[in-house]
Amino acid sequence: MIRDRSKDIGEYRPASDDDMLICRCEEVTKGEIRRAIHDGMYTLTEIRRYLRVGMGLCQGQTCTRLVKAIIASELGTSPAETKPATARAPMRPVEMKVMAKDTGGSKDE
Amino acid sequence: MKRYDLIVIGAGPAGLSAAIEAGQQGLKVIVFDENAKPGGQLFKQIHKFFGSKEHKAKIRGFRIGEELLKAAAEAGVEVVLNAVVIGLYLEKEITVRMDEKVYHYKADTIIIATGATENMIAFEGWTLPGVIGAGAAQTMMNLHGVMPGQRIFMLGSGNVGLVVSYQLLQAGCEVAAICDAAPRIGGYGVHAAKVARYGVPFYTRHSIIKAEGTDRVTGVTIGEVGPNWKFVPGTEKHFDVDTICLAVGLSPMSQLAQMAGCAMEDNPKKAGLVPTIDEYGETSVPGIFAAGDVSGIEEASAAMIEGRIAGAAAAYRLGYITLESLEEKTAAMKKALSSLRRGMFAPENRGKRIEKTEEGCDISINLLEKGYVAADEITRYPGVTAKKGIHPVVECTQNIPCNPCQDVCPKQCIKIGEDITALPRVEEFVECTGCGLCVAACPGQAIFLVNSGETPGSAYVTLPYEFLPIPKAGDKGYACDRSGHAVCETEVVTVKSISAYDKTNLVTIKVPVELADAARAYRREVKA
Amino acid sequence: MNNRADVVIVGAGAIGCSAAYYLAKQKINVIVLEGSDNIGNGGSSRNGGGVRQSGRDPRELPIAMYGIKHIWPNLKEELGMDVEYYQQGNLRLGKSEANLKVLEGLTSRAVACGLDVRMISGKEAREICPYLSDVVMGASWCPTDGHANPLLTTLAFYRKARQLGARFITGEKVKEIRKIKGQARQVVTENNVYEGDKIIIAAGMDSRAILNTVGIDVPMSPVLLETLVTEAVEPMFYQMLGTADADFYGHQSTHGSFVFGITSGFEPFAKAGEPVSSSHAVSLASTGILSYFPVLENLKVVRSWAGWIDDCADHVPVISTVEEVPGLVVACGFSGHGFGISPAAGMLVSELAAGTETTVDISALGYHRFRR
Amino acid sequence: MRIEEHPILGKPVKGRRITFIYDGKPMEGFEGEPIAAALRAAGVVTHRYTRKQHKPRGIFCAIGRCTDCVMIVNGVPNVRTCITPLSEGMTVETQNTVAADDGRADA
Repeated sequence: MIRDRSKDIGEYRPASDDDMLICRCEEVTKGEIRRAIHDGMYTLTEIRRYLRVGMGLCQGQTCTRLVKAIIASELGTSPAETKPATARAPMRPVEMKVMAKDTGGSKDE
Repeated sequence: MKRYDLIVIGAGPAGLSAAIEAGQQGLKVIVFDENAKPGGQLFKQIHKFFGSKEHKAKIRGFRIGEELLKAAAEAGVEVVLNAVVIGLYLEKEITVRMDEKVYHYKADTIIIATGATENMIAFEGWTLPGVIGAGAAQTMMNLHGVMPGQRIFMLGSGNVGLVVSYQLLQAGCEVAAICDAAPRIGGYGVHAAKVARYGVPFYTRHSIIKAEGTDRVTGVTIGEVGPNWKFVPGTEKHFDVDTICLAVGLSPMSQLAQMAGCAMEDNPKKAGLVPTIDEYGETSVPGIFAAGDVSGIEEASAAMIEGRIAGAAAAYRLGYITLESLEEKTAAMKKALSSLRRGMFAPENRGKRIEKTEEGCDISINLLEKGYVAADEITRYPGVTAKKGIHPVVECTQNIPCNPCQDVCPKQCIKIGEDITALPRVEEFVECTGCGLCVAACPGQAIFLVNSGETPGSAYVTLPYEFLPIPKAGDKGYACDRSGHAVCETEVVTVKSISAYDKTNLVTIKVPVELADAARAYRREVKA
Repeated sequence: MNNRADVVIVGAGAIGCSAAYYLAKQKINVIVLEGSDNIGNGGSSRNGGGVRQSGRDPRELPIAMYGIKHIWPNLKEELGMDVEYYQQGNLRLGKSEANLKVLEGLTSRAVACGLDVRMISGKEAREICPYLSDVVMGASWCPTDGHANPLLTTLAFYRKARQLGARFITGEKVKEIRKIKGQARQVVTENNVYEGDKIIIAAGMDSRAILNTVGIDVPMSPVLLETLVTEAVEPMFYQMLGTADADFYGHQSTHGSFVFGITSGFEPFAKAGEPVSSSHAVSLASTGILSYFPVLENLKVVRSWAGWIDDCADHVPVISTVEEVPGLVVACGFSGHGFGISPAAGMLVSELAAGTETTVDISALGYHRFRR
Repeated sequence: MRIEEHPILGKPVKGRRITFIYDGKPMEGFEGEPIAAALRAAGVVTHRYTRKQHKPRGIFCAIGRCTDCVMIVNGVPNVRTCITPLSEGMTVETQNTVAADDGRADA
């Protein structure tokens, strides 16, 4: 994890697979993620906020691991040291009309 | 709000086992699962499990699921399906979505057993319809009875990739090839051998360059992965397929633990982000436990034991059992767990290159690279002998924790010994009755009966067979070797399908005597 | 690297990043220290995105009006990044006579400050936002209000400030501010000591403990803020919404998702530590929202989140130098409505640090108001 | 294609045969099976087109996690077809056949 955001990580250089989609829900490409890192977004959370990666319908269930690998590769760190995004309810998408039917209690009470 | 002694999240192998153990101790237990059917991945696992009796070895995954459900009902456990736990809050409160409403429940202990989620890999065209997770293929064919495609390419040679490839063949699909970026096949050699002998080629050191097609997958191009993980130009290979399956590993689905404030660690040995747990599965939040894949990716057999340990620990925490009782109960479970975590594929050996078996035999390089043991390699293993008369040939060449062959042999002709990971040995002076129980019991389908004494010039080879249609005596076809190549035309002599074999039919074919050590598969037809 | 700068800013939130930008733009050397791992981790990324003048206290209203007139419309060009600013008005909805009374009071106070805000009927409100249900009896309407994307706004200031040479360091938890020869000069973190001629404290709720180390206390307390986010749908409306009942507030984003703030009533009593969502908040909010917007019933909630509000004793921020501690600039206590004024507030803070006259009179927001 | 008989699992246990409406046309499936399974068995692989790039998507995880297989079901968009049971007369439509606009032309 790089804490000093002024540390030189080198120039952004275009790559042949920059057009490849990484976040399937929000349709964010590898190139966009790489550019975001070079714009100073060094954490998974910042990249999520900057590009909406992992903020779509599936909430990052598919792409998080891929994004971590890209961050690690651009910053020269390891994926394991890239901190996860906060886990947030609801764990699956839930309609507002369903949420609104909440008695505050359990079933058959 | 209802309050239980224990809420279990996830009705898979770990969750059900935890609930059963706790229920048996008298705890009031409720299990929630988001799926329409309980059992987690067990009901998609139609192969026989490895391990020993205590691990439910040689029983098919879905039957273990049925057993667990029955035991849960007997233990008074409430299992609620179609119930999505959408949040785990402080004070051990959960919110659950059920029948278009949201409910709240509390418990004094919670066991998180949410399992795993599939990893994915990105390549050009990976979003095309027809590129699916291996789990998706398994779900479609084994739960819903629908073939995911006609002709499939598999990426990933870990156990999931190998097992699903075999299941695809069983469902009637064609598997074009299996590739893996690693230089060696990742899963059990016996799983690889099972698909290799039906003609599925392996491409190690290869990965997908692109999925082809505009509206759906029509093909795939792979290439050799060179140093620095770059494709080597000129090594491209193309396959016409309608489906590409991705089997590139699993990650613990640990978001609920994270949400509950459990201390987490990103541990590559556990394949991802997991809650930090003690020997009983308890997280940093007292009373919240994690069991099964959510606390580190392993086999379902390990998950079941972890579940039982956590269930017992919850019972102790709430005063249903004493500390002595907990220690006594879990001592055997921990022993069973550690025996599963031994051998070449033990978690501690992940990423290690192993060259020799515990017995000192060289590992078959061909098996690791091509999926089958070469003819000149097979004789070095203790299960392969030149015994006269009918005898088992045990082509088990890697140290894995598994011993049903020793267990079922009525004559003790096959020996593994105390050390469950030892390679099975065929005893030279112990008689084989040709009962075939070992052939049907071997979860790796690595045992064959060979009889070359009866008819001059001919040999009889008995093979495990799990495809449709089941051959009949007199059927003509081809005998294939370990690599899937037809070595001769053959005739089916007998077919045995008794209930003790549990759907593994024993097909005996007749081959020229010099091919007795080569013929390892029967196929009605082979491609020219 | 050198740990010295002209100005050290504690807190890389909306205020800290915006102040860093305005300072860096004037070629003033800045170091920004962030305690967490992420830029914009506190209230800056955890708010409803309102860029409002209506409903504000007269003491901070001039800042809001200045920002909406002079900063927000040009922010995209200035920072080179779309911050998803919409100026399509704010509707504060009422569904009872009592609600309308509250709204009338707010409206007349704002009009007295020169703001274009007026009461409208339920029918007029439905003409502005046709998705509103018949329960809406009336609303206050401020056509120059709007909303922006708080995640992007904070990161846009960060990105631009960084491009201009501001140095940002995350994971630097500040332990104390130390005076050297009568001047606040040193910022001591767990691992390092940083030095600046001026020190800006813009660390949200954490500001209180940090300021305490130099004997300064801003009376504020943490209040939980909870929000839900929905799946994206086709564009429906772009007004900022609030209610007299305060049962929800929010808007639809460029992306198509709705962001709705939640009120459960227990916010001031949330447990200390990491802000965590409560188990009833999303349900309560959904009930509230659907009474105004039944059309949204099938919209799926995809996540919820919580954050801390640094609620100041009199509910307006402290943006001020401190007489007894020269060199110190305080910017905290934004009380849950800081995002909309953050660009202007950052600019004012930069002026305080640079020692120039402030563009807007902020004497009413001084620290001295608590030194009676 | 459906598996008529499986060597281990035997004949699949299914609900009654029913008719649903796929993009305006009647289609057959079994009651209670996931919509996605019925579509796959009938040879349909494209469930939707994406908003930004207008690219086709279909089944990906088949267990309700990835949300790639969403369609408009009984008029409601973004319904995960891999875990939503099929019922008689259900309408199932390909989603996002038209790209969404930014909506800020008049901002």
